[in-house]
Amino acid sequence: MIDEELVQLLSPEGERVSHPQYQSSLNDEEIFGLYRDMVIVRRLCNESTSLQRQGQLALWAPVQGQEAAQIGAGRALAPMDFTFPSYREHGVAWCRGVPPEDMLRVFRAVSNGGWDPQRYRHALPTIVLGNQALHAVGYAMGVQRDGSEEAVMTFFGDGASSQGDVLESFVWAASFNAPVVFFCQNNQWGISTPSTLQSRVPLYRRAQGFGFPGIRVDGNDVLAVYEVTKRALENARVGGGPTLIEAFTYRMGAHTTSDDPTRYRVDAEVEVWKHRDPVERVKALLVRGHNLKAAAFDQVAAEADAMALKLRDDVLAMGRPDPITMFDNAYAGAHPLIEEGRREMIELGISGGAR
Amino acid sequence: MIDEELVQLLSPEGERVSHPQYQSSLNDEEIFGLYRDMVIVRRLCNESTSLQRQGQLALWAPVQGQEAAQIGAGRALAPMDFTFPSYREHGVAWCRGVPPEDMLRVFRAVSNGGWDPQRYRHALPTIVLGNQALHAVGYAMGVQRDGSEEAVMTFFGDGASSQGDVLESFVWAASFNAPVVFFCQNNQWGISTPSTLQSRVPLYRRAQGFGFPGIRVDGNDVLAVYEVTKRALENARVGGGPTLIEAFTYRMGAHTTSDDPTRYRVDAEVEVWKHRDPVERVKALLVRGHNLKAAAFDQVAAEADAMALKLRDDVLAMGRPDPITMFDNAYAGAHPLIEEGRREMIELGISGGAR
Amino acid sequence: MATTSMTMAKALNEGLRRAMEKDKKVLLMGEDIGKLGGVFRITDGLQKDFGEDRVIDAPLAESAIVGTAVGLAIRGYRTVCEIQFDGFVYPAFDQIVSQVAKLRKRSEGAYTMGLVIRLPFQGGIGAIEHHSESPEAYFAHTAGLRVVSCSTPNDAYWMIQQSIEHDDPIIFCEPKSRYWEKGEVDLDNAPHGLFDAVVRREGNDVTVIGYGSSVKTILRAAATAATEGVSMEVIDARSVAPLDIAPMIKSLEKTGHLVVVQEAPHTASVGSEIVAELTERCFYSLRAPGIRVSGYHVPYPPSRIEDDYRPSVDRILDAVDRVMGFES
Amino acid sequence: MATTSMTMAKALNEGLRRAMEKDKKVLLMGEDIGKLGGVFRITDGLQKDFGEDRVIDAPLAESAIVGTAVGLAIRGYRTVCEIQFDGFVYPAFDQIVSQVAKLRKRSEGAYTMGLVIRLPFQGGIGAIEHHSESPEAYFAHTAGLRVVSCSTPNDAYWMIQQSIEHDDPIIFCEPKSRYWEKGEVDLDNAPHGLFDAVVRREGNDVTVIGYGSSVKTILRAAATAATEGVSMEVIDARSVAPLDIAPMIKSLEKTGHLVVVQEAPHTASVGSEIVAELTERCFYSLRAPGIRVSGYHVPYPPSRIEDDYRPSVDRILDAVDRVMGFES
Ligand SMILES: Cc1ncc(C[n+]2csc(CCOP(=O)(O)OP(=O)(O)O)c2C)c(N)n1
Ligand SMILES: Cc1ncc(C[n+]2csc(CCOP(=O)(O)OP(=O)(O)O)c2C)c(N)n1
Ligand SMILES: [Mg+2]
Ligand SMILES: [Mg+2]
Repeated sequence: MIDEELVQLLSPEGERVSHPQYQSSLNDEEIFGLYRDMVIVRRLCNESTSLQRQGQLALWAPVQGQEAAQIGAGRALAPMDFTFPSYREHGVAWCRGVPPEDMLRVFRAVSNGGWDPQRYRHALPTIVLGNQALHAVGYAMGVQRDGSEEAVMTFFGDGASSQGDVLESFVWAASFNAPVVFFCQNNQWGISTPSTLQSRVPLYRRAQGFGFPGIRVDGNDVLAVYEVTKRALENARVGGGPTLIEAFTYRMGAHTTSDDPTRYRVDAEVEVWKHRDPVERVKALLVRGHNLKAAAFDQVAAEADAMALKLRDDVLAMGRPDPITMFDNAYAGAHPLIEEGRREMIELGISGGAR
Repeated sequence: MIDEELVQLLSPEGERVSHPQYQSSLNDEEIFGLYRDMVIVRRLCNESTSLQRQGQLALWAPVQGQEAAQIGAGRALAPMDFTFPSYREHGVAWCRGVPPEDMLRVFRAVSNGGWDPQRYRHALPTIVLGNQALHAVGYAMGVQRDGSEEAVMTFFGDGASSQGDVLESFVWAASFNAPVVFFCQNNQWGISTPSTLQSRVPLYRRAQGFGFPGIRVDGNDVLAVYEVTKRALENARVGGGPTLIEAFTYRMGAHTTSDDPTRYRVDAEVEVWKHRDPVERVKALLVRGHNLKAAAFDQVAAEADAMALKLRDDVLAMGRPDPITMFDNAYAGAHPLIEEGRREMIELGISGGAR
Repeated sequence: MATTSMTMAKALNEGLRRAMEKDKKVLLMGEDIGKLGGVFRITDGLQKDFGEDRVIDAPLAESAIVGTAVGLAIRGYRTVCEIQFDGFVYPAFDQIVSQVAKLRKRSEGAYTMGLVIRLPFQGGIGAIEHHSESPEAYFAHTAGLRVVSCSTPNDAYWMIQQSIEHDDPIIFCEPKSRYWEKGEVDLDNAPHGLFDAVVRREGNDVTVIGYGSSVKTILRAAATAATEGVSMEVIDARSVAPLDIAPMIKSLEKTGHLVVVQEAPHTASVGSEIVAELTERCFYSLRAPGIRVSGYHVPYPPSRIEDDYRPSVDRILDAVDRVMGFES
Repeated sequence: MATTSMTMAKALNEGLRRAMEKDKKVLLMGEDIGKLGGVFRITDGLQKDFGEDRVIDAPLAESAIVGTAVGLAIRGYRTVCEIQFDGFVYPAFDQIVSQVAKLRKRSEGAYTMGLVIRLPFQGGIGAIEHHSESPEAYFAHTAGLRVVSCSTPNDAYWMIQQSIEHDDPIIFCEPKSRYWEKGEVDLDNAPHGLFDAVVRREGNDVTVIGYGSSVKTILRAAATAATEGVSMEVIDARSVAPLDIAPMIKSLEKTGHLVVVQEAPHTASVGSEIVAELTERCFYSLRAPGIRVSGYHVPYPPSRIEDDYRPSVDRILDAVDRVMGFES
């Protein structure tokens, strides 16, 4: 156990752990499903990292180490729920059905968004730390006004927890008892900044001072994350108000492919966390506890490979957008400067004017 | 007792109340001194309100009802401490030695400041809610770097407690263990907004979630406010870090002279709080407990009257500033647009160019 | 055309009421806008009639007011945010610039950022600091936003409704010093499109352009100028961004002289934009350079001397003289 | 004059180091500026040498970075705040506009707001959204602030030191796309005053003004133009606000033609200001209206197409052609 306050249902060795308030509700098939998601997302991440190294992406924000947090949270959602991610929630996006290639449009620098957020009920990546937390609360206020039993979940990191927007969103969520779940992935680092600089007490406790519950879950334990999130979402849907979940996890890789973590953290720390790997943990459970055969794992690996192959093809096929598309959708209504810009671009021969 | 969590040393009836952690350290003379301060500040406030009614001030923000909170806090300060007020801390300004007429310059609309903040170690009024809390933390970080045993105190209201800047200042104060005391006067209202909209749990509890202590004190009990503040300041000076003090009090008057509280609150509430009047409470103690004679009270009243008379004279003597002074101190260095503005004003005959 | 006389404050109140009646998705949100009706009473009575769910008293945090309005927009609501005073919009600046302005583009049209940010702006009410600012240039500069300003009760009544109906986010600047002045309001027909500039007074010698509270000041200057034989054409820009440039060009082609009036300081301002743009488009019509009459480049002064900071009739007339006398 | 070749990033690093050596009251504060040395390594090694008390790794909150720097200024410190990227300055906008810009005036000089806000700005590095913005107009418009930008390593080295020494708050805009380009740095003598505009290339036909990363682009355009027989005079504004207008006037009196280049969108921009101001001051010297070459009025596009958003050599040459051909 990392911490006494931590909800954990599966030990790093893949053994079930009992907890007074939570127990896993998932059957073998469902657990295998979570494993499959995690393997695919890890593969997606690795493929993206190599695409970046090969110059095919401008940047990549790896999710490795955080698969359990994201898949546990993502799979706890109901279809009608709505999610507001930051920029690293590829696992959540996967659960929401966002096609992998769409997740990479931002990183290939061909789009500032990448998918239709209304279709997947998954908002676009938010890069400005914390902005999305207020959007989630506002959306949740809309849900309340519609009298609908939906929950809203927003994701942010330990670093973003220091931003005024996140803190104001706590005030508002409490005041309006909004059906929102704040999912903070404490991956121990905000680029080079240790999470202890953002808070000298466990982050989940911050919620209580705002008048709603906070809970810390082992973010590398997909079973625990799933149950904790599911209960918080259900509670939100029936008028129980907000919850802050702190998923205690670790960013195994660099902050992004532009980052060099050797400058600020020691290998020993990474080694410790390797032993808590979220994917290996479920695999151990499935092997030992559920007697799952190697073939099943091979099949998932094959599926992940196929996804990666397709992803690579899709990304390579993403060409440079026609520059004139920068004018599309900047405004809903007619705008003289948009017209002027389009005209200039055509006159300069930068674009043929296709839209 | 208003609340079990409240530190109180003096009942609304002026009787001493015992408390497990706090007891009054003040002798009779000192208590009488606090009484005197409160009477003078109340008089200052009333005189300002009538000056405003008579068209001599553009606006006034009454402090009535909050005298104990402000005098208790103000007198707990050591001379070398530094304070960062919002716009209603006339009582604190009084304790810091700011001349009453200087407090009124802003309200007579002849200045945006009014006094030399470095001289009185009392910053200028901050109107943008919450901005000052960060200044206080920054200043406190400076104190740390100077290796000095000084404390910094900042004042804000229940309303301002929802602003990102105040909340970020909590994060920072905790991270740097800054020698700062956050003094929140919860006067139950932020203009028309009840404090319950800002927090559904007692405000002082917010601190704990950020990793430092919060405490609620009866803000109408000057003895309790004094002791609680004094201890927090001492703690800060010796490296004990920040404290949030919530002074539970009441804004007896309007938000400002522009406000009409009859639109949003009932008389009955005001009546309840009249019985908790901070000035009457100490007077009762002094009369009953300390056998103070009428003459002593009369002398304070006379002193207050004299202050008010002088204040009135001083305010009436404050003429319209020469418009060209708007260019003074806008920049430290030479600036072409400042020169140009001065020149234009002289050419237009708006100013003779005196500075 | 049946018209009714009312103040701009009342016209805004009626406009908001009508918008809320027409569309259930319209919400109001801001500080003290419920029981108090806002510090200027613009939302007076609306919470009583539409309920607390549609007229939302906000905790005191502007970034949250705008940030939650963004979330509500994603959910399909149209929120009119009231910022209590111009000087308190800055805590929301990040949400406005990074999200409100950019989300439609980022989502390639999937999100409609149909929200209005009401900003009582400009000075002239004898207030203390931060209550008299003119921040319109910040928003005009920001791609993705539109900025409009009303100068009459009739415009106020119609423009607020048009803004709420419009699918782009709009910074709605209300000249607070004119809230209590009365004017005729036509309850049946909108006088102009939301983004139209309007000639408020025809003239031949010099074109003077302004918006918000400046319009009336310019008209007073025009009356005085007329007695001195100078014929001022007065244009109310109304749409601060984008500018409705055509009527301005037309006017300049006639007068050849340009003065722009604004309360904001002149550096990188809307006034700079009008001068630069019209110079580019009417270079050969201009008989003198366009001149800006602006607030000075200092923090807004204590209000006892604000009338010497804000463009006055005298300063406008002086600028008109300068621009007219330029050739000589 | 002993000079050393170094990149702009290194020059800034050395400039900061020298300022910290000279004055113990100089602090650095920002996100990831300690062990990491900042995402651009501008503060590389400084925490190691000056300690954690002087090179402060900040929790992730920009309003707090600037707000605490204000408190430190009141205490007598001079803090250089690093904002990680341009697009992340907006959470601090309120503190900058309401406090940093106004506190000296409010205190009538009792407070010295000697702080520098370093802003890696402009695009051209293939980044994702919010990492390529040009927010200088917001600050130029704000009375109480000064805005400067360096375009060479030598300027970077000196201007950062001059900014730290200066008693007014300064927004220090660093063209991040030029961080890794080398140039000669004179370690002994400052080449210019902090607020001086500088002629980077002399010419007779057209004056082209820019700042930051645009300067090099303009110089490239000038080289091309020269081969086509057009002689461009290139001015690096350096001080974005206030503008050093005298050398610009002098140049225009010679050339009669004006082009201004900036990456920000043109509405109410620094470019608008330069055009408006120079038109007013050089009306009879101008043979054509001044033209702005700017970013388009859209949110900064995905970086695969940013080179068609940012003013390119081609667009600058096109503008030069237009302005030169205006008379005909
Ligand atoms: C307002 C703002 N400031 C700075 C940044 C630059 N930045 C991007 S990610 C990051 C660290 C965030 O850490 P955390 O919130 O823990 O999320 P993680 O990257 O660990 O998932 C920073 C400082 C930003 N995106 N937005
Ligand atoms: C950022 C900002 N938003 C709005 C206002 C307008 N305003 C002035 S005082 C006030 C209420 C503040 O309430 P509280 O913090 O409880 O202080 P109190 O007035 O009760 O002393 C409001 C909304 C402001 N000054 N600053
Ligand atoms: Mg993190
Ligand atoms: Mg209050």
